[in-house]
Amino acid sequence: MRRLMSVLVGVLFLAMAIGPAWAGMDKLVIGFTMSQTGKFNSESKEQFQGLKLWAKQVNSEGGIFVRTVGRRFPVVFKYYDDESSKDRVQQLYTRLISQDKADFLISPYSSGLTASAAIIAEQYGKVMMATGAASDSIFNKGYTHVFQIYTPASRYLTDAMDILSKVDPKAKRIAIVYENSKFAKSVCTSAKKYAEKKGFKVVLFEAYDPGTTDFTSFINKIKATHPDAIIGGGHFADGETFTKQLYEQKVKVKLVSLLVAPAVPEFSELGKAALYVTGPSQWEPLAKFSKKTAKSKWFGPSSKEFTQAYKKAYGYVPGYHAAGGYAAGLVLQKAIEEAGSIKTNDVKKALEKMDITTFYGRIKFDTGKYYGRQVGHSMVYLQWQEKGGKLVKEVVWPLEAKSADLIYPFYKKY
Amino acid sequence: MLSAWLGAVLSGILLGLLYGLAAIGLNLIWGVMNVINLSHGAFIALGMFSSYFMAKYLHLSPFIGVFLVLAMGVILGMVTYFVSLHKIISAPELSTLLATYSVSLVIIGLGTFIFTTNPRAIDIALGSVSVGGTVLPTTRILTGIFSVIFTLWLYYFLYKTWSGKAIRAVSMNRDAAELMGVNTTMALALAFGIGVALAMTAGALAATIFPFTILSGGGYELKSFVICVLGGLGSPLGALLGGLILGLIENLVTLKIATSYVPFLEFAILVFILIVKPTGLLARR
Amino acid sequence: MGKGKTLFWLIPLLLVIVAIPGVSGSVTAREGVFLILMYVTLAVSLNIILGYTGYVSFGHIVFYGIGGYVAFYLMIFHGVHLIPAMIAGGIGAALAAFALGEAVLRLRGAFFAIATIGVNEAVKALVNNLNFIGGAEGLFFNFSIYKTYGGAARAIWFSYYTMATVTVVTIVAAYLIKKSKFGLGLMAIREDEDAAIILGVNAKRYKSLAYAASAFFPGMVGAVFFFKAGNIEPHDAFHLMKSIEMIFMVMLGGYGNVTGAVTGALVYERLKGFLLVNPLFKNLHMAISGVILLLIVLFMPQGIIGFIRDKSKKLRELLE
Amino acid sequence: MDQPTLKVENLETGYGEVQILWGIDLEVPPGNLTTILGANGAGKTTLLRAITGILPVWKGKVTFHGEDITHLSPHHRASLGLVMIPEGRMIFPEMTVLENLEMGAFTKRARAGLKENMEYALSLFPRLKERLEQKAGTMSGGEQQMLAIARGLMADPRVLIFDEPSLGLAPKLVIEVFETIQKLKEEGVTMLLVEQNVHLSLALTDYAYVLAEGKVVMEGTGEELEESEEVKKAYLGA
Amino acid sequence: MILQVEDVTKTFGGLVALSDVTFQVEEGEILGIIGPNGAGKTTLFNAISGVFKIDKGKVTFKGKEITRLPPNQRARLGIARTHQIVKPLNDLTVVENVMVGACFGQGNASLAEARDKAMEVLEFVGLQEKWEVLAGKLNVPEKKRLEMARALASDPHLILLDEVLAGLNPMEVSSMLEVIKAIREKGITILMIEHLMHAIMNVSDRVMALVYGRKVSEGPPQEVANNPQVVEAYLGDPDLALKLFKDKRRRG
Repeated sequence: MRRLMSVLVGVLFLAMAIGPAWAGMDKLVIGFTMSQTGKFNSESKEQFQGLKLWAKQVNSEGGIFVRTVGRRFPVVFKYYDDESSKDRVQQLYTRLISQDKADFLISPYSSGLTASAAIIAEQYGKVMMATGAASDSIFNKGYTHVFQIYTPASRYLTDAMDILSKVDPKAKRIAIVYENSKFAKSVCTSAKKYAEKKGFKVVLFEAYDPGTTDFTSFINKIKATHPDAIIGGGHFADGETFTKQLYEQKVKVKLVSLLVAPAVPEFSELGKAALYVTGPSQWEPLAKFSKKTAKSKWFGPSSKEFTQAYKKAYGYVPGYHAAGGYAAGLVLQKAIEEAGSIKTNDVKKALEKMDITTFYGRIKFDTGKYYGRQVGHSMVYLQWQEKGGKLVKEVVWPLEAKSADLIYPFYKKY
Repeated sequence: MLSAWLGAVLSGILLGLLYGLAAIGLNLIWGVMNVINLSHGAFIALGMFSSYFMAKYLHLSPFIGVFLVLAMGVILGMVTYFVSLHKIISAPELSTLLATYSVSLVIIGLGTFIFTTNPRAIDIALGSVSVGGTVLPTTRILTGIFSVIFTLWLYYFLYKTWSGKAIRAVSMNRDAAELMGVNTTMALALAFGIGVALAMTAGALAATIFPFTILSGGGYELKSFVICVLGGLGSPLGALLGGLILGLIENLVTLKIATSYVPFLEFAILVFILIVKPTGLLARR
Repeated sequence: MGKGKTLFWLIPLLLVIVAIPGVSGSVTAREGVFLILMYVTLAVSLNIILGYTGYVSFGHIVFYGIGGYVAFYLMIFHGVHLIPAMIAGGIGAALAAFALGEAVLRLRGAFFAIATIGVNEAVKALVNNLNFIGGAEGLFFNFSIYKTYGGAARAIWFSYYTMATVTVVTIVAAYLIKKSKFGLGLMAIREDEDAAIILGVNAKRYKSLAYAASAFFPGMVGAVFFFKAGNIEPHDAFHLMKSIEMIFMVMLGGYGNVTGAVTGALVYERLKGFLLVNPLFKNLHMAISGVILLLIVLFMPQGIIGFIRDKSKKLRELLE
Repeated sequence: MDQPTLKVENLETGYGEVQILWGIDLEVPPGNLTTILGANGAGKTTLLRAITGILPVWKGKVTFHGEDITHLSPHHRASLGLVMIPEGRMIFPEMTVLENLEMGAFTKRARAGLKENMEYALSLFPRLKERLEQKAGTMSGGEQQMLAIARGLMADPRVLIFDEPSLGLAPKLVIEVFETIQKLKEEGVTMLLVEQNVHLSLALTDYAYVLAEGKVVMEGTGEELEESEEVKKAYLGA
Repeated sequence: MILQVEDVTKTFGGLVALSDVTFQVEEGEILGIIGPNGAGKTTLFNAISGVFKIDKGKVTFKGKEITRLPPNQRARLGIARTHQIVKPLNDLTVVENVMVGACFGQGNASLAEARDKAMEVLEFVGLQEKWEVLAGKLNVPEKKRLEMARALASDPHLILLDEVLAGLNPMEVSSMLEVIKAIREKGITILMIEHLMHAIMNVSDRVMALVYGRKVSEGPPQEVANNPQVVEAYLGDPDLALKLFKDKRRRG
């Protein structure tokens, strides 16, 4: 019996030792999990590719320069699959910190997973750049090591109202329809508040299930409320379906602005249904942020350079998840360079003070009650337009970044 | 308001027919071999991708490609049967549940690796028809028609061909069928093959209407459970009727209550019917 | 039905494993063992209904979710400490199971399995719409909640030892159930429900009680897990896939005995951990898990422990 | 003498680890009615399952028209013309009477003569003719037994095996079944019968075997056994 | 009078399995039930033990009406039975099988008591050497003994034996008959279905014959055995057999 026990214990220890456990002393280890499987697979992959591009560029110059040490540190990644599920996030982040000796962390994709990872980062006092996580709620929970790259959910759709009041002050009826998911719901709840504050009439405020495939009757319901604008959405699949069916049902509204879906390049597979749909995006290749219009100090490549480099590396034009991934690396790099140190506290201070503009937009963090929340960056609005018989994304908002004028109203396309 | 109701009914019927087709394969397999095929959803997703790639690379209209998908499905299903089910076909339910689930893991695992979970859509615009203020896209009407055609085909197959009759005989009494000279192993494999083929067919048709990922089959699988329980086990027509009921529920209920409650309603119906009349609402027995 | 010696080696072994992270101070080990403990508890408690009674509860994760939500709600809105909140979560799950059991346990075989999937999905869809518990957005802890437990670092250790306690209690309870008159009745139901009833077993009541018992522990596990995770969402709390993983673990180790469930959970957790981080397999771990599951179902239906214990009578006593 | 249609030599088999049959030898000559008698649990049904191939044979040999069929699958044996009318009828309840009959003619051999066999079967059982479109499961026990026999005939059998055809039937129907067997015998159909109704079967049979504890304990012509006290003892007690 | 069955009728989808069956069992007696296959004997046992609801009639046990009680409560009151098609709890050992009977039947024993009780009963039926074997691994005669032991372990007042002799060889039959007699000596009332006429004639105090769901005869064993209706049911109509026999002779 004792033998059996010792064998079992031995097996257990052996099993725990499996997996590489080295970490270079002369390298900067950046740890994160990504969703190689499960429902976040595609967004997470984009984000990862952006991050990888950044690392490649940094390492081609020999790494990040750390002033106090006086030399460059190349960047290495340690990452695991979190399966888009919360189960292992904490285990893997703990492993990244304690076993893989990660110096800095990047968040997983999605707010839910980030929230679980944040506890670990906070507990071990590791700086974590949160990208792909737009929720506001993580940032009033007392964390002091988590820094958000995305514009938070509360400001995602508010600009749609600003656009509307600018182009058509008479349009006052708004239908807000959204996917019943964490992200969409928090975005739309804030949008509703903002709309009401601005004097709009919210004629419909209703959620649909994430699994919804058929919107026909829902669209009939929307039609009956005669809105001027429809805003909302959720993720890609539902947004795409919804758009397709709006077109099929020939719904006559003036503005359609949806989360996520319009920003994804595959949206163009919808053909004419995609035309004139607008949507907020964290970043677009055509966004004309430049050194000239920047409200703060510029850092890193231009939009064009980033887009081209990405296209060269992966064969297609990047979306905002990729840009978010790249930006997370870039901001971290800037913070280390500013701090001149890789000590957490120094980097943290640099991040607190940071106010820069990059190809991705302005970056500045809240240091008050919502510590770490992104306050500098704002959404750009894109619209699908026709150019030479082809569907193209144009940036129409904010005006300083626009690549084309908004085509209004939406029903012009019928 | 009247037009809203009419629209809901019409699109409910069209969607319901598709749901029905999606459930028929599950129901056939359940009825014939008493196996709940937990890889049903994975095969639906495979059907979606088959249709997508045929449209994209062979420039084949999904409404023609669907016949190819059907043929492929039969072969794939039969292979799956021999690999994963044949050995345990008489074992307790748990074994067959887990075996089919493992098939699903393999398909979805490989699918995620190869296709990623990037959403895809087949861009096929065939115009639309307007009925009393409701616009019905042609693709939807076509999927409805095709669903009916495949159901009728299955009926013809099961009731008019020797192979079909053999499958029915096997479902009623395996030993007796064997004594009549039916190769029951092949009959079971064929039944599984057809069940899988119909799942893939439904996927191929759904892909013309809705965007999808490798994970999209899961939703149809869960709906298929509801449909099978509504329509009664083993009956293809029951599945079509169950699908119609579900399609109408989804469309009509939405007019009155918040859309986000629909899935709750569906699963509550599933559990309720199972408790009250486990053989299915429309079943004779 | 001998006295059995299983607990005499199983519990000490478990305690040794639990002590490893504390002694070595290795937080990586702690996280690993935490997950092992969690899986062990889930598998051992599922085994009460699946292995002892023979009912395939496919949507068993619903009780983990219910327990998680009850506890989370109490902790976040009423400031209840983890321990009472956890017990409340367990009781909530057990009550739900008992009530549900009276209705769905009439179904046998695959119908029961489908019904439990339906229950899980229905509850998930409902919670998605209930705004007082956060609806689709879920609930978040404020980081300061961990201050009550002496800061986040201590809170995580605390949740680790709590989980260990739950695991030990679960194993002992599952073992005692198996060795009791109640357990004998359950196993009679598993082997032949009609024969059991004829012999005088009140199958209806026994099944409901077994269902409640097998829901109680997952309810507590849910409470501890989401306490540690810091947030709870319907998608994570009622994840059907995890339900099936639980069955996988029981099958892997061996149906119907405590050691089997423990071994299954252990092997599964390590296997998955290995596949996830191994550079060769990490892209394909899901497909590989599928192949392994299929091989087990086809060629080793009695599971690892079942396979071993059939070898000799002595082992039968040690591996119950 | 002609070679026997069906021959069983030294057959042993059972379920799991439990052996039921311990070396059975038996012959069914062409054109004859051969009967197997025995108490419940003597192994009659097990023997038939081994002959039709539902149960694998452990040891021994089964030959059919001189061909070794010991390891053929049941459906393969059926296609050779070895046809059993199973105990408890085993009709297909959700199929119509017509479909049940058609299923009887499933094998390639039988399909060729489907029309003639159908006419023949229906002429034997005119009552079935009136109910061709009825679901078989809704018929009475007697009618189902008729259907089962008719379905067996549809297979164009080279040997027809009856497993307890009178089980659960009212006396009048039992007689009808035996009259049918008598008629088939007159037409020269080779048959193997397992029956509990000793008198009726012995009155009809050419040759009979008595099984007990998985062994043949007695055999002889119908007349010989009819007069044997031993048979009476086995079934009625002294 | 321990058991009273009045006008019990049960149909299965149009097929009448039991039709107005009425009889009584006295305390301590052995009542044998005979009848051809399909006569409704097992259905009658199911009605008494409560496996299904009867369509009509009344069952009274020890003065208490039990018509609507579920089977487990009837078992608790002291009705135990064996099954014609044995129902061993395959993955439990022989002793555990018997303990189920002891724990949940009339005896309502604790686990420890049940174990002793089980060993005792196993010795009584001659299975003591197999106590640790899994029930699924027993052969048919052993499984019959196991059924018997399980029923006995519950300390029943009435035991229903469904063809416990079928499939046994003469040696086993006689040893089983000894067991049955020994049970009676314990004061347990026995209701037994049997095909082996000489056996049932040998042990029964009274015999009842069922044919097609009806009681056709009841009384002392020899009287029932000689009842023409019973003889016809068992052997078929002798006249008809004779006629066919003669036809054959004539042709031959």
